[in-house]
Amino acid sequence: MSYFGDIAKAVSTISTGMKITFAHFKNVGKNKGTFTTQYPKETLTAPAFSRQQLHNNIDDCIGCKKCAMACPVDCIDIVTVKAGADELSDCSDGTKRRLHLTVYDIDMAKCMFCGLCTYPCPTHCLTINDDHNFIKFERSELKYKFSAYSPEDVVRIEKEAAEREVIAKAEKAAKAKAKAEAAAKKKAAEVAKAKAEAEKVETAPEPEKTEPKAKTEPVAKTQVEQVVEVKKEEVKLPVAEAKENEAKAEEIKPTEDASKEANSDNETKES
Amino acid sequence: MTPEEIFNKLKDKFGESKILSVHNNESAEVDICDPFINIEPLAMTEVAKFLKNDSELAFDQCCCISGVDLGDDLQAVYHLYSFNQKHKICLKATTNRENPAIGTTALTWGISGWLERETYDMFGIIFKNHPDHRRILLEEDWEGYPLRKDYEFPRYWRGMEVTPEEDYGTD
Amino acid sequence: MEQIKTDLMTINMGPQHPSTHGVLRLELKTDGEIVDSCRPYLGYLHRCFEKHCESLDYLKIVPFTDRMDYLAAMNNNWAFALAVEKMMGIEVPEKCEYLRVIVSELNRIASHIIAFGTFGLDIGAFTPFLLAFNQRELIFDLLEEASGARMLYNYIWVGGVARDVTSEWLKKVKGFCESYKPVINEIDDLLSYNKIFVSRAANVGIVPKDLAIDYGFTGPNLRGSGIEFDLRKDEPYSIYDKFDFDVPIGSGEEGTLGDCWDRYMCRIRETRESIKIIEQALEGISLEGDIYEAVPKNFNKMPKGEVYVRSETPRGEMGIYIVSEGGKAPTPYRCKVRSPAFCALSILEKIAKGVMISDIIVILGSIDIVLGEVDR
Amino acid sequence: MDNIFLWIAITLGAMVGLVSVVGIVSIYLERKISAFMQDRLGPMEVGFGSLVNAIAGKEVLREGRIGLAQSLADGLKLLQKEDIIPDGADKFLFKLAPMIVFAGTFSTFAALPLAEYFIPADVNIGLFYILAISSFGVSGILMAGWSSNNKWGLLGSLRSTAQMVSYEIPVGVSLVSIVMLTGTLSMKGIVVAQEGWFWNWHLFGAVGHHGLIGFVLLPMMVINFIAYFIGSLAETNRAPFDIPEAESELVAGYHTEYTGMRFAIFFLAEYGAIFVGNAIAVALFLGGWYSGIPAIDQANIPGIAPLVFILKTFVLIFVVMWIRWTLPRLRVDQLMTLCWKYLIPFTLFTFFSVAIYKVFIV
Repeated sequence: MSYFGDIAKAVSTISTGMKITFAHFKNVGKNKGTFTTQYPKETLTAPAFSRQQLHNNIDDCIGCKKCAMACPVDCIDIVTVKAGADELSDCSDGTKRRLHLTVYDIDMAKCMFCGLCTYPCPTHCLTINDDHNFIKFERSELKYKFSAYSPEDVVRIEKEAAEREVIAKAEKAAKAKAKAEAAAKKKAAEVAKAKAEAEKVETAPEPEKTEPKAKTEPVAKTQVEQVVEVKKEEVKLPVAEAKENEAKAEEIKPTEDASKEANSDNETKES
Repeated sequence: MTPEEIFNKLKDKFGESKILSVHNNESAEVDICDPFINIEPLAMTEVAKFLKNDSELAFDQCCCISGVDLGDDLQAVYHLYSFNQKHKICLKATTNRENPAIGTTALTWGISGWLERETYDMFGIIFKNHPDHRRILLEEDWEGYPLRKDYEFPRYWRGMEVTPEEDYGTD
Repeated sequence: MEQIKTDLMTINMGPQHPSTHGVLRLELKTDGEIVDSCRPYLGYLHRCFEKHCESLDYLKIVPFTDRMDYLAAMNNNWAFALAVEKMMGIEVPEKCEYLRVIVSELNRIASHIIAFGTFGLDIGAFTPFLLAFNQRELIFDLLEEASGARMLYNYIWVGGVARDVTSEWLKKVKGFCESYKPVINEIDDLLSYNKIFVSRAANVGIVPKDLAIDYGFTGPNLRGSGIEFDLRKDEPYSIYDKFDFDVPIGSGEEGTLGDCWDRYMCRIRETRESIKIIEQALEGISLEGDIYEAVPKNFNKMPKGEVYVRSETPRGEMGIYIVSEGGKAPTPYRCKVRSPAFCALSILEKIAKGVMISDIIVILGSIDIVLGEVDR
Repeated sequence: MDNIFLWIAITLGAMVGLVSVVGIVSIYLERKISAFMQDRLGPMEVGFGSLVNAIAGKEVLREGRIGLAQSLADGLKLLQKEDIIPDGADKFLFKLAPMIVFAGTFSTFAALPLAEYFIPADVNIGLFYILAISSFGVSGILMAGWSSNNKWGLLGSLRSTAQMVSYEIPVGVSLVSIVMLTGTLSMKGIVVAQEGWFWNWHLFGAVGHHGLIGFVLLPMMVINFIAYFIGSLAETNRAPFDIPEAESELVAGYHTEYTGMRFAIFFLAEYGAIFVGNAIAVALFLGGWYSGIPAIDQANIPGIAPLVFILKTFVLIFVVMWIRWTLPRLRVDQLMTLCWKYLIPFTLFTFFSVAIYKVFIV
């Protein structure tokens, strides 16, 4: 009869269940009796590679920005400035460092702890470690700044870099000028030859000549832009602008000459 | 059944105006592709009914309906599976962007109701004769269809800032 | 006698309700305790996964797939990796395949533990839930040791896995398999066959075979309705064809075929099968070889085309539909996820008519939804 | 006159103390027992020393505590919490409800026979009084659910009402058997009838009344006891009959909207009711304050009688908690099925058996 059968079944299944809970009740305190970890007294040990917090060993970082590119949520912010020769020591694995890291910020508030940034790191300086105690009261405090430089250092480094840049540009420009002049002379000779033969030359010589201009100018600009963006300090700006003007002034001269010559070439061609 | 057989069967039943073409792996313009059949969008309802009820085809489950924004057109991609015959097929219905309309399959497969609602929600494809044609994931008064390629994220919604100022207009 | 006018009461269940398994809102119209209609409202956890995908490259999408079904992140990773691998024609090293099987089956157990644990909790049995959770904790310890994270692993990459494991880890997995078996028997005794539990779960929320297929049931839900269909068996991907395991199906032994108890029991039995698979995989695996061998350096060689790949996650068939524009764009043009919980939830409207409020909770618990995956 | 007021004051004070102590101890036990059954440790941080230190602003030591003061600390915490009254609530009833529920429990303590010399009010209809007053609390629950203007609350209170009204019947009928045997409604009288060895307890039949032939009633009394125990579980809304506050269905049932001290009062009343329910079982079936061994009872050790009584009650309370942390919850209709189709027929059967025994056998 299902009526009494139901009762029997209920009694038996319920008593089975109660036996099990009582067994657990008895086992408390015995080995493996409880799963509780009493947190402040005992702590669990996470594996060493547990993904909790990003850490960058800034002395080994070469500023390649591979980590920033690998990050799905763009939480790594890197600004680099070119360093002079032998200004920086090598990494611990012997890789040459050529860039000053003026900004290396990781916003842990944005971080999704995927660890993807640590894999492409060529010097293994960016690691994700098991340090999980980084509770903060403000979201802004979760922005970890790894750069080893103080703001003053950054100003100095940028200034030096800009100076070097100017020198390098000047050298480059001089080289380019020399090259351009040589080429122009050659071309002029050729043109003269061609004129003499009274034929129009199809290939225009401009690309070769304007190449140095196209290359140098954007670099200089972006450098200045970065300075303006990153620093946003009123004091810094005039210096940078002055540098920019200087750079331009020096730069314009040779290119003007070159373009003049090119123009004259064109004119001559057209005429 | 192979996609060709299904295609031929459908073409015999509905004619060329409704069953447009069949594509296979050998298709030239793509490297990898599951075979699929192009269907005239408004014929979807009857084609679906036939696909389910025909004993040889017996596509009893609609696995997935995905919308795709093709630029000029909007497309709904149906992946069907038959537990009975253990075969599957992919259908595509392409409709124009200005007035997107596809015949519903919600009356044929129960699950289509929600999948089509999701497609409507994200792409704005109208499914004709859908019994419960509402948005599903977004709020009912949300403007625009987010998965369209030309969707612009709103700055505010109901007075709440939904896109931070620095991100607005950049994406 | 004057006619007494009665009206239906509208109750808002959720989004903050203990038993909606996340932020799901159900609008119930009830006549006392009897539910007249139930209308789910979704989207409270919508995080634009599909839109994100369109601007992320394939490797970066993997951590986002973790966040869809956060209870079975490994299986999600794998589903996505399978789709991209199929597109790029990547052959995954055998060692990686074994590792993937082990970690995703472990995660399947963890996910089923939540499923049947919270199902018991919904019915009011607190203890089995916590006893099961202890095992989940052990699984998480193992997975943390393998991947470095406890829930959102980002472990199964396209073409390989993220970290290598040691032979000690394999031993620990073996130990876990041993310790898990008595626990599941204990839960069977404590909960599964308990008279009260059976009377609550059996004959409730019956989904017959045809309705289950029609409403897109997959995975344990579908098998609970008595259909023997498992993608691991019927469309074996990866190396699942190497393993010997059963596909448990519902039989209606305590009530009607396809009721909540059958779906629950399917999950319990499936964990046993997962243990079997893990044990076989532990025997088959060899730790030689490079795991990064097949991981693509970049996705510039992504072919143009589209692919729909389905794989068996704990909640059922997860389909990934990827449309790629080809070489120059290393991001998917369109990435759609067919989420099993979303499809399974759609049946609620249909079967919630005429049941009691308590049964709504039971039905919801038995189809095992994860709102992170429903809304994506 | 002075004496009477003093007596009333002492009695009330003792009762308030008893209710609070019982509540606090039961809550602590509940936490520990549930934790141990689930392989946890339960409260481990708050001890009495640390509570005192924390209040005095001294350093709080962490060693050697097992959380003894946890319920006290929780009570202090609840006292400080904001008292929220929902906008649409019926404020008067909302405030009144917890008091009525508490009063319903509190008043029943008056007739509890803790010892022969310690019954606050030994009325000759003691049992009747307890049953009547303890069901008085249901009106408070109904008030709480209705006045908080919350549909979950309303559903919870309606469930609770239906449940309590139904379960009054098996509880009442099962107790009537005892009353028939002893011929008195006085709690003291019923307990005194079970004096002597433990087989004189009503659980084992009517040996105390009629000698060996009383063993005939053993199965009847066991059924009565179980029926009463199940009924009292349901009356106090305990699992597996906690459907009025089923947290997974109704959020928290009738006290969904209650916060702070009002919630604490509900909580305390619930545990008080559990104590009373089990105390009745002890008094009627398990020999009350008698330890079951005459030598101990006759030794006249001061305080042994109430101790025995409370100890027995807490053993039953342990079983209540044990059941709670093992079993799932019933559904509303199943709860009614259990009452009307199982408990009531069984208790009626025992009722008639005892009546037949009383009329024809003895």
